[in-house]
Amino acid sequence: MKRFLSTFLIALITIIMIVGCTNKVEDSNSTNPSSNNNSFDTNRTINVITREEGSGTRGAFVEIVGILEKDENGNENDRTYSEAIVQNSTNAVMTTVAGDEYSIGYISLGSLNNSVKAVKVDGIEATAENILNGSYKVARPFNLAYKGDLTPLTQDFLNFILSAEGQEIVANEGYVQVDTQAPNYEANSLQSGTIVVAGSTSVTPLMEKFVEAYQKLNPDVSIEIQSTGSSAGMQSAMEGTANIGMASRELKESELKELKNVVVALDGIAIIVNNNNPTDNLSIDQIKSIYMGEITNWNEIE
Amino acid sequence: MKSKSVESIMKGIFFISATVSVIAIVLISFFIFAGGIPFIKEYGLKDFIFGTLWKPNNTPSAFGILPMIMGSIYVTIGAIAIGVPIGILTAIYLAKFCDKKIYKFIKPCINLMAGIPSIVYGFFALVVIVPVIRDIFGGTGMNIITASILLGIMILPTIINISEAAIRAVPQNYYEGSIALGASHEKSIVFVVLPAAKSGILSSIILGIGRAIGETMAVILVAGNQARMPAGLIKGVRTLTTNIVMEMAYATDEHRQALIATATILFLFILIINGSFLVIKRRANNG
Amino acid sequence: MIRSKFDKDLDLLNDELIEMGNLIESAINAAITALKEQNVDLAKQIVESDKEIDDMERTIEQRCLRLLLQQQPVARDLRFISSALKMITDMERIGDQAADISEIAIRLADQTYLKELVHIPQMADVAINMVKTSIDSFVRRDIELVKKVIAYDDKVDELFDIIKNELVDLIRENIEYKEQVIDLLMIAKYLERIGDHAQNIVEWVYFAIKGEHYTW
Amino acid sequence: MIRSKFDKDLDLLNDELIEMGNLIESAINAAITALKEQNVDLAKQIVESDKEIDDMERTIEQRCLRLLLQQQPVARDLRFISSALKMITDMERIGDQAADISEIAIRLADQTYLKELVHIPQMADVAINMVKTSIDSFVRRDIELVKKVIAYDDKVDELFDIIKNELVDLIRENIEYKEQVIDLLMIAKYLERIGDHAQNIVEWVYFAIKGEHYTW
Amino acid sequence: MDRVIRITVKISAFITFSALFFIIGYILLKGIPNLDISLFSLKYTTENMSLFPAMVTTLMLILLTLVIATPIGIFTAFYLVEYAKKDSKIVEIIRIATETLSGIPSIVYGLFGMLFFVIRLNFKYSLLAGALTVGIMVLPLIIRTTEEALLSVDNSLREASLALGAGKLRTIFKVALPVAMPGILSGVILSIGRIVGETAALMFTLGTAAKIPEGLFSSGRTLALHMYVLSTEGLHVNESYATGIILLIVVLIVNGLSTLLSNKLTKGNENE
Amino acid sequence: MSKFIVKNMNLYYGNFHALKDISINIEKNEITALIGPSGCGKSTLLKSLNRMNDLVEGCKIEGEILLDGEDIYSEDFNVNLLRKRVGMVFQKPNPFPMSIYDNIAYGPRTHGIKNKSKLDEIVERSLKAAAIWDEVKDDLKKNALRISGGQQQRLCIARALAVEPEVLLMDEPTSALDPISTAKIEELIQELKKIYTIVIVTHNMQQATRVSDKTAFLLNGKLIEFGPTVELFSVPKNKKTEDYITGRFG
Amino acid sequence: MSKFIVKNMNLYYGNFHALKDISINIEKNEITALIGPSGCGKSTLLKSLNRMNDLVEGCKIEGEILLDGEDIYSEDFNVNLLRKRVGMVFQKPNPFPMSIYDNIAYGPRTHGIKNKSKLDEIVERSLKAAAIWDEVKDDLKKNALRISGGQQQRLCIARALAVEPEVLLMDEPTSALDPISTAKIEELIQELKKIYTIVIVTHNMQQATRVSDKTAFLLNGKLIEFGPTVELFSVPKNKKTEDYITGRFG
Ligand SMILES: Nc1ncnc2c1ncn2[C@@H]1O[C@H](COP(=O)(O)OP(=O)(O)OP(=O)(O)O)[C@@H](O)[C@H]1O
Ligand SMILES: Nc1ncnc2c1ncn2[C@@H]1O[C@H](COP(=O)(O)OP(=O)(O)OP(=O)(O)O)[C@@H](O)[C@H]1O
Ligand SMILES: [Mg+2]
Ligand SMILES: [Mg+2]
Ligand SMILES: O=P([O-])([O-])[O-]
Repeated sequence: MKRFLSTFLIALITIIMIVGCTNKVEDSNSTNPSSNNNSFDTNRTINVITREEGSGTRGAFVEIVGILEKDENGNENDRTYSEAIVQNSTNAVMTTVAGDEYSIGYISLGSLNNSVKAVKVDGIEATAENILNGSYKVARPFNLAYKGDLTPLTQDFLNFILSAEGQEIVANEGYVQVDTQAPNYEANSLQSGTIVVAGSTSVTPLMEKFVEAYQKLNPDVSIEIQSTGSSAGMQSAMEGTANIGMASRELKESELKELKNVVVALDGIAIIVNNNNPTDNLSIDQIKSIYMGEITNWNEIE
Repeated sequence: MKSKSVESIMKGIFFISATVSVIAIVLISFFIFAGGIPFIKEYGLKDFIFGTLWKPNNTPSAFGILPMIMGSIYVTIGAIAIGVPIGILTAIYLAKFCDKKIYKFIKPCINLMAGIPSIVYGFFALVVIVPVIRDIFGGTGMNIITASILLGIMILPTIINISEAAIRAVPQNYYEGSIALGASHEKSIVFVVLPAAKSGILSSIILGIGRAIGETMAVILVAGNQARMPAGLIKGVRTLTTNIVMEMAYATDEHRQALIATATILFLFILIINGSFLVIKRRANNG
Repeated sequence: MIRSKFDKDLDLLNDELIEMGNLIESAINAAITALKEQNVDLAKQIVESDKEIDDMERTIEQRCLRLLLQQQPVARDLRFISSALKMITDMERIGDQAADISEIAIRLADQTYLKELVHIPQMADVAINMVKTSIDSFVRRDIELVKKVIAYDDKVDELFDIIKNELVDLIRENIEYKEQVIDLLMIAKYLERIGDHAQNIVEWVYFAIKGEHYTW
Repeated sequence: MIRSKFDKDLDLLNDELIEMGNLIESAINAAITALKEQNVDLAKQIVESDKEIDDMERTIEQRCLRLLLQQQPVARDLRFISSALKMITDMERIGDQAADISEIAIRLADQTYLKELVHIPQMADVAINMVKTSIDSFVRRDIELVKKVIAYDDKVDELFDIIKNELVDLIRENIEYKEQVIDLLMIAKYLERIGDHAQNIVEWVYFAIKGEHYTW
Repeated sequence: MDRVIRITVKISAFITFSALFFIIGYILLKGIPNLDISLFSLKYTTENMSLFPAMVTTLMLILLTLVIATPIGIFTAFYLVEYAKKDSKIVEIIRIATETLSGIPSIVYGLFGMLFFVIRLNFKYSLLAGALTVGIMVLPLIIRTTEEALLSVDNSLREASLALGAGKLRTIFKVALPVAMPGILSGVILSIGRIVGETAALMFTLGTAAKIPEGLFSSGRTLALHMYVLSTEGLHVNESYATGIILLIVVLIVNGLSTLLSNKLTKGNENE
Repeated sequence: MSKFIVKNMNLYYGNFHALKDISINIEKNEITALIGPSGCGKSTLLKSLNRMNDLVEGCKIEGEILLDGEDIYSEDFNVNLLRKRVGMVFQKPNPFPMSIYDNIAYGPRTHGIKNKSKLDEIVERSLKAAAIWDEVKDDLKKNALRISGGQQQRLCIARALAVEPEVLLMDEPTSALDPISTAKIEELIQELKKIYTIVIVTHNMQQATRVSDKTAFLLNGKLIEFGPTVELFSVPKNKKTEDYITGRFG
Repeated sequence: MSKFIVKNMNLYYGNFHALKDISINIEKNEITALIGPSGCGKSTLLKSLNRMNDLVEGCKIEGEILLDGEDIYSEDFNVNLLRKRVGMVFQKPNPFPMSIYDNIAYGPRTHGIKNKSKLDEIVERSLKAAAIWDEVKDDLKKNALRISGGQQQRLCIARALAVEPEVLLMDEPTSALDPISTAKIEELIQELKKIYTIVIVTHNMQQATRVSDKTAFLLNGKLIEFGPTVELFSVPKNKKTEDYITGRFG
């Protein structure tokens, strides 16, 4: 039994060491992306990673890249490669791409970090400026939606978001302003009360910043953020469980019937590959072919 | 007779408490069915269950959940195939082979294992298991096998804890009786103790299956989640529960109803599985 | 099937008691014959065989004690065993009596009887009959026979008085035979005792059967 | 504390046996006195009180059987109880003997003894002593006393022979006293039997103590 | 044969424990470097990403859920074991209900909780909605374990109490319940584990507000939800792993406390 | 004086006729033993005396059982009070898993005695009456499960005595004990007889002979013979009784 | 001929000296009874004969135990084989929760007998030897837990016999049974003696006197007296033995 225990402990230590080491390797990769390029085998298939049906990110992506096929009858067909891995969060996509040299995915630009590499699209880098100036096409709106007439407090909050102060936050957080010339926020009077904001997990981090800044100005206001997903947010707004719904996509017709919306920011969508992947640039067509399963091998890309 | 009335009042309270779970089931059934049945009616039960295409955002959209049903079945079987033998054998180890000191250390760990939230399992699997599977089998590394392994691990604490308790509950005298006949420790356990614990082990399996079917948060991360008919063990797969959890956040209108209808079907499956196990168990107990 | 060992033991005990009964019965029978026929050899044989009866008593006693030890007998079993334990004292004493008679018989073998033995054999018959019947009553667990034996006892006592008086009368006439007379008197006394013992035996038989002592 | 009920019962049994011993001891003592002093009243009293001894026997016997029934005695307890069960037969018989002697005493009360009673009281002394000692040996669980009683028995047998011869001689000279002589002879016989019984008693005492029968 | 059995058993155990230690090791490795005192600030801000409110919410939710579910569960078990006729229809129905409840996936609970508590009863995203939902979810666990525990209470103890002239109620509370306590407690432990680890059912009922709920009808987020929310956008993965460690510690403490408690209770009960 | 009078009692478990036309008088301050082969209905008869059979589903009773002349099965007879008056001791010692003190105090507390010094006194008195005071008096806080089996059984007797019953029912109270503990309990039972009326079920015939005044022999739910113990065991009147007690049954 | 020779055996449970310098010879085809107060070490001694004590943690044995002259505690003695040769029957009947047939066949199967007809034969022979064949022969598929306690115990004996042991160890085999079943088992034990050497632990002194040839009396782990049963129970040599068997111990 003692022997068993000791083998066991040794095994445990080894495991921890291995995990620890791989971790370090990852870290060194990220600081020095090109050094390991030689290990990349271009003959491998492309592991395509997409988001789930209905996701705002996916919706924007398939539309802009042209994977969504529309015919004259108004029929739409999302022709995403059926073997594409579906992940339902930005982080899952990122982690997957970070862990798989041969994979490709797309994420919210605001979430991009150096564990993965964003490729240029048609030679244009994914940055806020490029989106703002229209050269980088792949982006989606961050919508806020509400039902009926706004309470003065909510209206004030929205005003803040759309003000220069609010839009500055947008820019600071790596998202794209909707209005670079927005007026300054004018505090009518000190606001107080409660607002419930619910919806998109993508919008949430930005919303948290809005809220913090706003609360600094109006300490008596309490704002609750429910990060439950775009549709759940719209649902909440429609049902009245939330004052404001957040969506990281365009609103659906059924939603628009009941809700009014404002776009408060744009979020670029970055096409990401593993840090070891030598690919730096992809054309929209290449991306489209990859995501429709027409290009399945890295060596087909040039 | 004051005490008598207290007795009957309390009895009433106990009874009411006992009905809570029935009420809960009724309510759940009601809401889940009410949410799902209109859609199923409109879309057609046959198309819904046997449709192989899941394209909610197409116009016209397609809501066939056969791929997910199959996926659930595959993954659950896989999880059972991995988790049940390992779990039961580990339970045997804990109950009959492990010495006290190791046990004292390991038992809380197993309990801890039960308390770890599923997303942690998920990320663990994504970071640790997926690459290994990818290296071994090629492809994306996100497939039925990975999902099965992950679920297999996740149902371990359930199976281990309940099976261990069942094994420990077997009277020592069965074991002694076998030993005294000259059977070895190992044979005694496998041929006498285990069969005597079978009812408890069976319920551990049932609960394990329940957990395997119901588990989503972890599976989402490693299953690949392709909404098409399962194409092999090393191809990705989507289960009923992942389907719901995954798209619920963005689903609207019909899509949302379709997801609730998926829950309805899932619920029906659970009822059927529970029912058949109830029958099996009763048979086992009577036999 | 149950308690078959116990039952077997009880059967054995029963058999042994019967055997012992037969032994003492034939012992007194033989003693009286030896006396009548003045058969020294027979008489000696009886004296010898008294040892056998004594042994038998020990054996039975042992068995009874062992049964008491092992079987926790109750009810009829306890009564049977304890009766046996008591009975054998009397049976053994009857054996002794037979031996005593035989010893006298040896002494008298070379004398001619001063009078033909009439009442003594008669008394002996009754006594033997009592012993026989007592054994029978035991064998058959027969209350009627018990009563018969008890009734006999009066006869024996009566005969003893007759013999005593007769002998007392004889002494006067045959003073030279006084020792013989005394011996014969002793024999009569022995026979009377045998009767008493037989009566004791049946009383125990009665107890074994009925669970209470015989009352008259 | 344990088995105190049983121990109490055993103590009771013990006491009763001692009491019965005392009863028979004083019975023969009194019988001999009555005989010597030709005291009819005393003699009658003894005959009467024999019933008491008989009752005592029954009581003790009941107790023994009850103890056997209830207590599953083993070892010394079983030996003690079974010895008691056996012993009381002899004790009761001693009582009978005393009564028999008393009856003869009554008969002889109006006669003058044809000779001063010498050997009979002497024999009675020995017999009484034997009974006394046997009771003592039981009370004290004393093996030495047992041996003493057994040694006494030869003395009694010896005395009986002496008395018998003496009486036989007496008959010839006093033929008219023949009945008295016979009666005295019977008394001697009774005394001899008492000796035998005393010996039986100590043999049981010996068994109770040692767990085996006395062997010589 | 014996060797084969022995080796298989040991290998299985080894696999289990490797998996276990891999996972724990993984969490520790990822989490420990990111543990920071600022994570324990009283208020959550985007600067500190404090997990403190989530910790408090978790404890509140556990408490509230147990307050709701434990009595109902225990009372149900009382009814089933002590009152209902064996094999009666009611028992049958309740048993089927509990078995079914225990088989329902947590996402279905989440959907139901949202449809019923949050929307229909208009509890909004709130502590109460969350507690009620997971309360129903853990109910079968508590019922089951309590039932087992009560069944294992020697009937002779009940008889002894009744034979002393005690009523049924007193017998149950004074005799059966204390003896069954360790068993009930193990059910409670399992329930706590379930509550702590739950995300799917809570997301749509408790909500995900990063604050300490101010009342029954106020939202909050548990540690598991906190982890989930922090990680989904990939913006705060490090804090998420740090939260994982805290979550493990909470689970460990709760388990430890319960074992301690149950040992204390069993000490009174154990034979010999 | 008869404490219990059972008159033409029939008891059914569902359709099973467990006791058939039982009539028996249980005398005050006597020990009555119930003997008979397994399943003959001894425990059933015993339990019908304090209505512990009420707990059994489908148990039906006909006939009368009078305790001091009152029908215990009548509507307005308080069952809890009955059980207080008619205490019970079981086959397996079953102390509650609490302290010795609390075990004894359980009954009195149930019946409303809260006063600490009163309870102290009851505890001491009961433990003394059950001849276990000396063994436990220094350790009343000790868990009752930590004393030996024999002591546990005496504790259970003390517990039963603490509510000051009039009758004590004992169902094979020594069958789980070793001979020494058994002897102690038997002694105790005979002590208790002075104050209580006792009915004892036993499989041990010698025990019945040792401790009881009267014995009832049951067979297949029928009362075959009932009488003074020594008589029944010496000279049973019924052949079946004799066969059973001499071990020749079945 | 001695089947077992125990020489100066000392046994410790951790620091507790449970058996002290025991020397005893167990003769072939005899029944040896072990008696003594609770906790004196009877079961321990019994279990040391087939090394069931090996299962107890911290149990240490000194001295020798020879089975047919071979030291059963020597390194190269096969324990499983020992237990096949020295069968054991326990206090509480413990049939496995399977059919009667499988219960009996379990041992033989364990020891490698697979042949169906051979097994059938063994089952029949064993059940007959244990005097239970007639009662169960029509129902060999029945679950063994569904027969009565007495039958279960005989089944356990049959199960032990099925592996053809040389010695049978029985630890209070009738203490959980009613008198009638007990009588049946006692009969059976005496039958079995013809073929097997039997060692039986019993609390029932009468049982020891009834069934055994020799009796050993243990007290506080010491062998106080050992000799022919009737002698030991009639004229024990040691005062302690006498005190114990006459119930005056403690
Ligand atoms: N709850 C019950 N339901 C149905 N039948 C029962 C119940 N309790 C007892 N019986 C039956 O009633 C009969 C008498 O049972 P009881 O327990 O009184 O027997 P007993 O004489 O005490 O036997 P034992 O000596 O085994 O304790 C038995 O045949 C038994 O099977
Ligand atoms: N596994 C063990 N660990 C420690 N001590 C033990 C163990 N088993 C028994 N003992 C102790 O050894 C002594 C002898 O125990 P054993 O079981 O042999 O007694 P026994 O004579 O069979 O008693 P009983 O009649 O109660 O069965 C006891 O004092 C007991 O407490
Ligand atoms: Mg009973
Ligand atoms: Mg033992
Ligand atoms: O993907 P989201 O809708 O949560 O932003």
